[in-house]
Amino acid sequence: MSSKVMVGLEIHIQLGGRKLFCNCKTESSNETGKTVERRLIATTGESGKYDPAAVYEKSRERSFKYSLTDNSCLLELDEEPPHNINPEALRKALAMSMALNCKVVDRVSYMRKIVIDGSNTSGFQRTSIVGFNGYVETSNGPVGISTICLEEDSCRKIEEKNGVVHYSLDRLGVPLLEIATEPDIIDEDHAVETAEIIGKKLILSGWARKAPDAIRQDVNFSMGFGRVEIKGVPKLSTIRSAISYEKERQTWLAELAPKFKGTDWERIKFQDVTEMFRQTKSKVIARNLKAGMSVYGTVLPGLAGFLKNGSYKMGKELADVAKLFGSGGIMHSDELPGYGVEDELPKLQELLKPGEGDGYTIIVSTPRIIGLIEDSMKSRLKKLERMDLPETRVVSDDGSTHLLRPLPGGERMYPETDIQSIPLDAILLENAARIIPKSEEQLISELISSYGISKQDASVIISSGKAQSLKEYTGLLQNSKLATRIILQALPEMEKKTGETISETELLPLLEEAGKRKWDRQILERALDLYFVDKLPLANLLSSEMIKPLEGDELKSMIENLDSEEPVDPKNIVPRIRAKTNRPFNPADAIKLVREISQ
Amino acid sequence: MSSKVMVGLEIHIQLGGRKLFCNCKTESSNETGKTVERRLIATTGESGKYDPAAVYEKSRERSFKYSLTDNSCLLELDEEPPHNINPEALRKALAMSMALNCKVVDRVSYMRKIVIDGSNTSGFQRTSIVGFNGYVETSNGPVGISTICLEEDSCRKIEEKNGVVHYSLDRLGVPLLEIATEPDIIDEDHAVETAEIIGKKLILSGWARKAPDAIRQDVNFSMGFGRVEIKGVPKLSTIRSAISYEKERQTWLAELAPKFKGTDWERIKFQDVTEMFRQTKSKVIARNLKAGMSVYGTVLPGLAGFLKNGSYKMGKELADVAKLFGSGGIMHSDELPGYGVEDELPKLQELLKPGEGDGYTIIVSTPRIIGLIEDSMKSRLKKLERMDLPETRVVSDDGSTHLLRPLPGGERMYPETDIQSIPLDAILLENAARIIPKSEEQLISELISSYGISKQDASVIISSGKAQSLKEYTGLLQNSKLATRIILQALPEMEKKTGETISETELLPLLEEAGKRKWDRQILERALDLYFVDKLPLANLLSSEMIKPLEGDELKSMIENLDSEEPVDPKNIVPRIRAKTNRPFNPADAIKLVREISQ
Amino acid sequence: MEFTYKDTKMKGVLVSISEGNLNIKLVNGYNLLVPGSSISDINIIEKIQQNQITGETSKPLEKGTRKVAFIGTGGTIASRVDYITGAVKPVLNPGFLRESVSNLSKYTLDINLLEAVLSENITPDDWVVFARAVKEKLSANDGAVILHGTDTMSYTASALSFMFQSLTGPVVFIGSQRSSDRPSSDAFLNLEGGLEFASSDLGEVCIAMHENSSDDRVALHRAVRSRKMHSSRRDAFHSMGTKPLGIYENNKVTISPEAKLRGEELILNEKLETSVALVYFHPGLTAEDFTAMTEGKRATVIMGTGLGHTGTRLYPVVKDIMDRGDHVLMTTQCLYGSVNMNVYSTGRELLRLGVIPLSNMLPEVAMIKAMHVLANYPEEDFRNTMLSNLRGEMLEREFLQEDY
Amino acid sequence: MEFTYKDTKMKGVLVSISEGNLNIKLVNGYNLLVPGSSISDINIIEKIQQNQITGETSKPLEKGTRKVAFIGTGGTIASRVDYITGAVKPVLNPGFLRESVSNLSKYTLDINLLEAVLSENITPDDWVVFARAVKEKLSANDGAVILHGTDTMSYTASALSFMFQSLTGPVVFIGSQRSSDRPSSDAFLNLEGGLEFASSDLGEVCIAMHENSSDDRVALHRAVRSRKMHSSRRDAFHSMGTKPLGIYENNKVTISPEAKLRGEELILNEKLETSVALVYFHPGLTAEDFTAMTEGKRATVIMGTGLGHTGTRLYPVVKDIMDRGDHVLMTTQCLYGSVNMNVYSTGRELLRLGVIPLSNMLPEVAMIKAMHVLANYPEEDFRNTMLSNLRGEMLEREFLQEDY
Repeated sequence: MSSKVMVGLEIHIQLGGRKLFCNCKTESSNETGKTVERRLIATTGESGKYDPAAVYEKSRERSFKYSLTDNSCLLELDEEPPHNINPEALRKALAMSMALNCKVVDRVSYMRKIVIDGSNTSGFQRTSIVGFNGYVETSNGPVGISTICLEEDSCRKIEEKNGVVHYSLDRLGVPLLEIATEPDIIDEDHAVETAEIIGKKLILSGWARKAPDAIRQDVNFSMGFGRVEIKGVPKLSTIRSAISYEKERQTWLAELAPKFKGTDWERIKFQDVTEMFRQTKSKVIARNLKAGMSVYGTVLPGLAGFLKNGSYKMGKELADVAKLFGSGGIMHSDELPGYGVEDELPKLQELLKPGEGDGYTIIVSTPRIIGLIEDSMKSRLKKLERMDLPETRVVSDDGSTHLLRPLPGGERMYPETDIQSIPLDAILLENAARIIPKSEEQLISELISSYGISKQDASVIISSGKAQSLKEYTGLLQNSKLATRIILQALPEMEKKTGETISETELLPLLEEAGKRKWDRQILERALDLYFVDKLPLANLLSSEMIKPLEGDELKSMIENLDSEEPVDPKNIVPRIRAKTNRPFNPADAIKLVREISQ
Repeated sequence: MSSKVMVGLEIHIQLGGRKLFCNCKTESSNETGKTVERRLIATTGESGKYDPAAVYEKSRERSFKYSLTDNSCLLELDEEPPHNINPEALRKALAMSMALNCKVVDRVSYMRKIVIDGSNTSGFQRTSIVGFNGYVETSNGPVGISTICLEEDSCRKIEEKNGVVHYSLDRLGVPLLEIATEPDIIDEDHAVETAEIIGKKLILSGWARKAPDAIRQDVNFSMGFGRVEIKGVPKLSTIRSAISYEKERQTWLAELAPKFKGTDWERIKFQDVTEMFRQTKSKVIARNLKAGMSVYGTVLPGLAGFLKNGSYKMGKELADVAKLFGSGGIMHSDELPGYGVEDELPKLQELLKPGEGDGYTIIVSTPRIIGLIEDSMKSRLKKLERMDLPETRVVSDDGSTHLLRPLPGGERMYPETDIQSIPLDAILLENAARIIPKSEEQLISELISSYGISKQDASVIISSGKAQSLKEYTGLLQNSKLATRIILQALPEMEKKTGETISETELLPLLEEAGKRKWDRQILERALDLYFVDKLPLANLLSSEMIKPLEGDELKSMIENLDSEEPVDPKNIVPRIRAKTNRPFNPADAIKLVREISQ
Repeated sequence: MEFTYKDTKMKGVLVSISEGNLNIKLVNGYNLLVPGSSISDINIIEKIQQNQITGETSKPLEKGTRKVAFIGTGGTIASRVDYITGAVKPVLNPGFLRESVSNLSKYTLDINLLEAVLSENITPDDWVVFARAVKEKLSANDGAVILHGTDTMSYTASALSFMFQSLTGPVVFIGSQRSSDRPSSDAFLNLEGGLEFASSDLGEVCIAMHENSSDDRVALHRAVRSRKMHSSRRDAFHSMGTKPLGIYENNKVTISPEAKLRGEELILNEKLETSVALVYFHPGLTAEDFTAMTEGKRATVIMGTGLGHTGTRLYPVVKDIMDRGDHVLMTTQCLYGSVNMNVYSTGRELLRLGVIPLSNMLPEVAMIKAMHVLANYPEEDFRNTMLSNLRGEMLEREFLQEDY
Repeated sequence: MEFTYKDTKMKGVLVSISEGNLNIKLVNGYNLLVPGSSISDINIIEKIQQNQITGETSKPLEKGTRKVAFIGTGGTIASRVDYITGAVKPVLNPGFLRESVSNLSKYTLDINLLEAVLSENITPDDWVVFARAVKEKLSANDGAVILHGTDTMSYTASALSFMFQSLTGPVVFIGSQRSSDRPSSDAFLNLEGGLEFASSDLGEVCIAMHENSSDDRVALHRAVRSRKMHSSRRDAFHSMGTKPLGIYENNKVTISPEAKLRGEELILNEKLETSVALVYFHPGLTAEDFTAMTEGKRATVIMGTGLGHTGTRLYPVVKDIMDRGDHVLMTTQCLYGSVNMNVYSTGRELLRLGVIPLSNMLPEVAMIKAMHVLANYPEEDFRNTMLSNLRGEMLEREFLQEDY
């Protein structure tokens, strides 16, 4: 029944500036210390039916805590209706649609996409199709762009503990461009190529937020058993491994499915076996028992040898279910004895009575949760038996994927009634057309001519998405060479030294001062070092001796002093001054002065 | 120049119920935890001049902290205008005026009496004359009642620290009846007699708050050197000693005054002598130096031998000034060496150079304060020199008096514009006349006839001001005998046991339950014990076994049990049951049952 | 249907047509708004019945031991998306309760869905309809909840508060600021708390709404002290100048000792004299404006400045109103705090003219009370009745609140 | 004088005679109010000159280095007891400052005491007078303080805010809730803070009043976001929906970065079109009432319910107003939060009729802005100008405040 692999991509790009429906900035995210706690209720969509993802989420009964930030307002708290749409974001979405050969809708009309995992305080994400039916050219022919949507980004998850998911409101409402391809992609390499081509367009635009997670990909995968959506693929390399992993997984599942036919999954029944584990040597179980949790065990009919054996990983499929309900995972018969569980096994087998071909498993959980896990495990096994694979999965760093939730249906969409549809008139479209991102070649030659930098530098700057930064830094420093050096050398060095990403919100004030004070390269680099590595506050930095250049009479008297100790010469003067002071100085000046003195 | 002693009394009685200008109760005073900090500014009165007491207070630059209580509202915070006057309080004030043979004004018109020691958040006390020109008969003939005023009580002071006076708002606004006599009182005994006569009237009325400080007296004293107002005399015995003390004080001051003539008080000049005391043996000075304070010294011209010598106590007069500015007091030459100050004296004398007849003093203070103290000391000595004695003094427990502040003048009064004057019409006066407090004889015979109690009991109840309580308790318990017993025996016993005053707010709910449940004396007394001594919460108490009477079959089987151990007889049965159980039982019942069993 | 739009073949369900635009729900869930002229090759595959789109499967509600009357009047709490205009319209359907209100199984709801009225369209006539519905249901139930739009909820609740001289159970108005078709709706918690309040010992008309922005506390406000103080926040309703009468939190209700408990008898005085003006005084208001606003009104409630003042330019008109036997009442536009017309000379002047100072009564409540008093009390008792604290509409004491 | 009252000989000063009662100040300081008929044996000893009773000794004010214009208009802050009626009347006398305002020595006050007007009697004509007084003084001083009654202070300050298109210094309104003849008056601290604000770098019209009930912080409110929210508390003024623009505490001023700084030029546009109505919508308001209130008005500001609604019964009148070329503007009577007329169908209907939705502009401010815009901008720019944020009258962002 397996058929050819079909892959589609959804590429999400955060746009910088202001948020989509309020006046908050997309950057900066100091928490205010206030939090709000909420619950969400699954409601029915336009067609009166509940969305499966929503129903599923509801069964998890979580509550949500939101940390307020200085870039969130009443809207992010779902305490006021959306303001007018951010015209800049809309303009960019239109321009990007045009750049990707899309048609553009006549009216932008916003939908509410129900998401009740708490990542949206409203319980829905506002989204609208802006463009559709475009394409990009690839080495394997055109890959269709089915839609380009302009949506609100969701909350940033901070942690999940005891049934409470803690989110920050900083990211909520950031304009998010969602570019979805048709499933025209044929394999891993083609997927990476397509992602690269689209990614380049975005980088060239310079509109993406300058943040590590500004671009995220989802992969839609199918090979005949339904669509699997793999969420949150951060890097291009992970696209490749996620597709490989999923292909492999569906292959062995297809192999097993016929063997499951007729298995009585209802035999799965968790029993409280806590007493057997009172003296356990398993540290993880002991710790959980101490925390008041219980151990449950059940037989796994017909699963012996499939749980973890060669390519078969049914144990992982079941562990995924348990993890969704806050459990750490499962321990099953294919890996026991292990984890310090051994002495208990005879008693456990006596109780569970696994028959021929049956496996069994234990799990640490609570009475309230275990019933939910049991139900979910059974229904998951029934789905796997009939190769009913569509679901939303999430990718790990190693490219393996895990169940996240059922695939949402169209049911989860209904109109956003608080926003009137926006007609896209000729003026709007013209304005958008004027900012369609240029091609790489165009941009490179622009940079060369505007900033007088080398083609090599221009190319690196563009492909690292720093063209906009170059413009800004040059504006502040009034020196394009210096700006280029900062981008290509100073900042990467700084990031290496600190192990942190340099944030522009911190950098720009420093560059502004540097421009005002007409610092040369040396002083600026010294200042960057003090600022980012030694974390000297800007005000202190500006009044510091360490960035005051040693020059003129001062430099001269320093050299004269050195000369009186031991005669100076142009070759050793620079290291000798460096040994005496931390202050920056121009080596050329020093050498020149030495020459004057020596005369 | 000394002339005959003239004494007048001002008797202040807090009326219970509601406050004078708002709906807050006079009782209960749980703090809410909130505080407000304020400053007060001396303002000019109606005649455009500053009041001396106000000017003086201003020079002290204190700020005020107020603790909010559950019996205070926006009015006490000076955050809203006064509500209508409490009609009950007005009625009682009128009735008391009538009882004391006063004329009654045609219109009650409120004044603001400026008080900027912070004891009133508004900076003034609302007060109005209700009655005037009355009298009481005494063994020395009639003593005139000059005025009866109905005023707001002031804040209760909690503490004073670092220039911040901390008050509670619980007492502010409680209706205060001020009964001022003419200076017709001739000596200590007469003062006590007069206070007793007026006090009795108040106690008989039953209107006073049932609180320890519900009645306070001020004594106005003069013997020809101006009026001295002695504030806050709590007990009758203190009236006596305060008058004696003041008489003595003015006598020796009069003796000294001529000797002071021509003294150059300007020689008093405090110098910082801290350095001399770095190694001091005086613990109190060392402690203060550690706290960052300084030591100052000055010569005291012509005061050697008068500072503390026999009846002369000029040192105390000067210490009073220092204390007002937060200093602990002074150490002067008549008592030095002493307090561990000895080694420093030679150096000190060398610096201060006291001449023949000059004393000197040291004081611990701060640079900011010492100037104020110096000015005040000089001006005080000038006043004493010319026997200009009028001032407000405060009494200590031992009857000695201390300077509090200058005597306020009429300047400190101006009309309370937020309250319209209240015409006293015929109906009001008639209503008041109906509640004029009865004479003791009338009351006693009323109690005897209403409650069937003995004349002895009635008399004690009345003179302890408990007539109103008898009425209330009888109402609740439906048993006047029991109520009498509670008042005369149970409660005094309880107070003795606990060392605390039993509050009616706590007592009444218990009596209400007792009445509902028809408890007999034994159960009630047991309950009182559990409630006040063992501090059992009421709800727990009501469900406790310990107050369930042992009776009927239960009592019988207890006796039978005892009988089976060792035969019972009517004489030993009561102690034997007591040894077995804590529960109350009726001894008569037990004896009766023993007789039945023995038959 | 299948169709072609901008050279693209699409498939979807036609939801509505409005102002020349087709609203088509595509298979991916998005709605597309397209001008009718811009699509072609339309191919209708299937007609979907209207009820298939908007219908909800209706299981009967469980029956619990507590009986509460459930009266619907409309409002956001019972509103759903109107797919025609795209806006939210009041459509009452208690079915949504089943899944979403956690304590519903404890209750048997005695449902009476009145014709839905938009809260802003409610008039005094509607108050009478609502009051009668409450009267009819209250005897057979522990209490009543009334679903109502938040815009005028305080007005309606205050009116019912005065109309019911005595109540045999709580009458709890419940609204929501987020419609119940949103997962984040405040309706569910408000209902949950409202039901608990409605089965308590109260004998007052109240409003139950979120106490703060979190989904953890429902506050119960005395109707005649309540006011909507924010256009969109969940905790828009405040107990003005005082604490809420009750709190629902962690499945538990706490009621203030100041609450009035249920009485023996239900007494409804449903008459209202609607000829009452509410005048917002401001510097631009002229004597002519004031005359136009008060003409023919039996009573005029002024929202004066500060402690209860108006410009002296209005005095002649005030005098005219008095002279013709009608009433002028004073409240403060500050909303918090009392009027006190003894403090300033102009206040005294107004008092002398006969203006009735209404202490800290809210202006809107004063207006409604005047409607009630004019219709149900003898004319000569008007002043005294207005000054009497009938339903807790005046605060006897006011405290230093931080969040006023 | 000496006299006999109820058989009692007394001595005192006759302060006044009013309504047949003599007001006599006795030697003990108490005032006695006695009917003229009830006293006898009057013996006048001395006549005390009026100025001896009410006069205050007048030392000249110190001269400090900071120059601030000091403009008096009346109000509690400058009011004293009126011994005739017994009430507080506005009498401006800056002499009381000397003793009581701790930072006064830093300032040279350029005093202009306008004729005192009771705050509630102020009309738009007075705004022009005040604005001219500010204009006259501001060039020679760092800033200006204006003493004003609190009742209508937000109105006047908002009006001046719009009238001054650009300011060369801060214009700080100062009021007090306790008159300055009381030791507890808030006037002193407000003046202290107000002077500091007036010598800052601001270029806005603001209000300086107590931030809380303690005497420790003065808040500076942007005029067009301020509102008197309590009739009597010291901290009656609020920055509605936002934080104060500045705080004075511990002798130090902190100004928000959002404040507008002083400009180069002083531009005063003093024209006002006063024909603007402010209508408080409520369930009892009929179409006829609405017609009477809006007749002849160039613009009508509605204080609608919730997100900006009125009953549909008013729509025909709204349409009439539009048809005759006048304007209808929408604000919310909730006072906090924005109008948003897209959410409900009735809101959309009003938008379609041409009603202008004024976001979170305060109703009173909207009215004043309309007066300003009608008189100073072309008719065709009215809508856009009303929707533009001229002086910070609209909040671009609203946060979760606890004390709203």
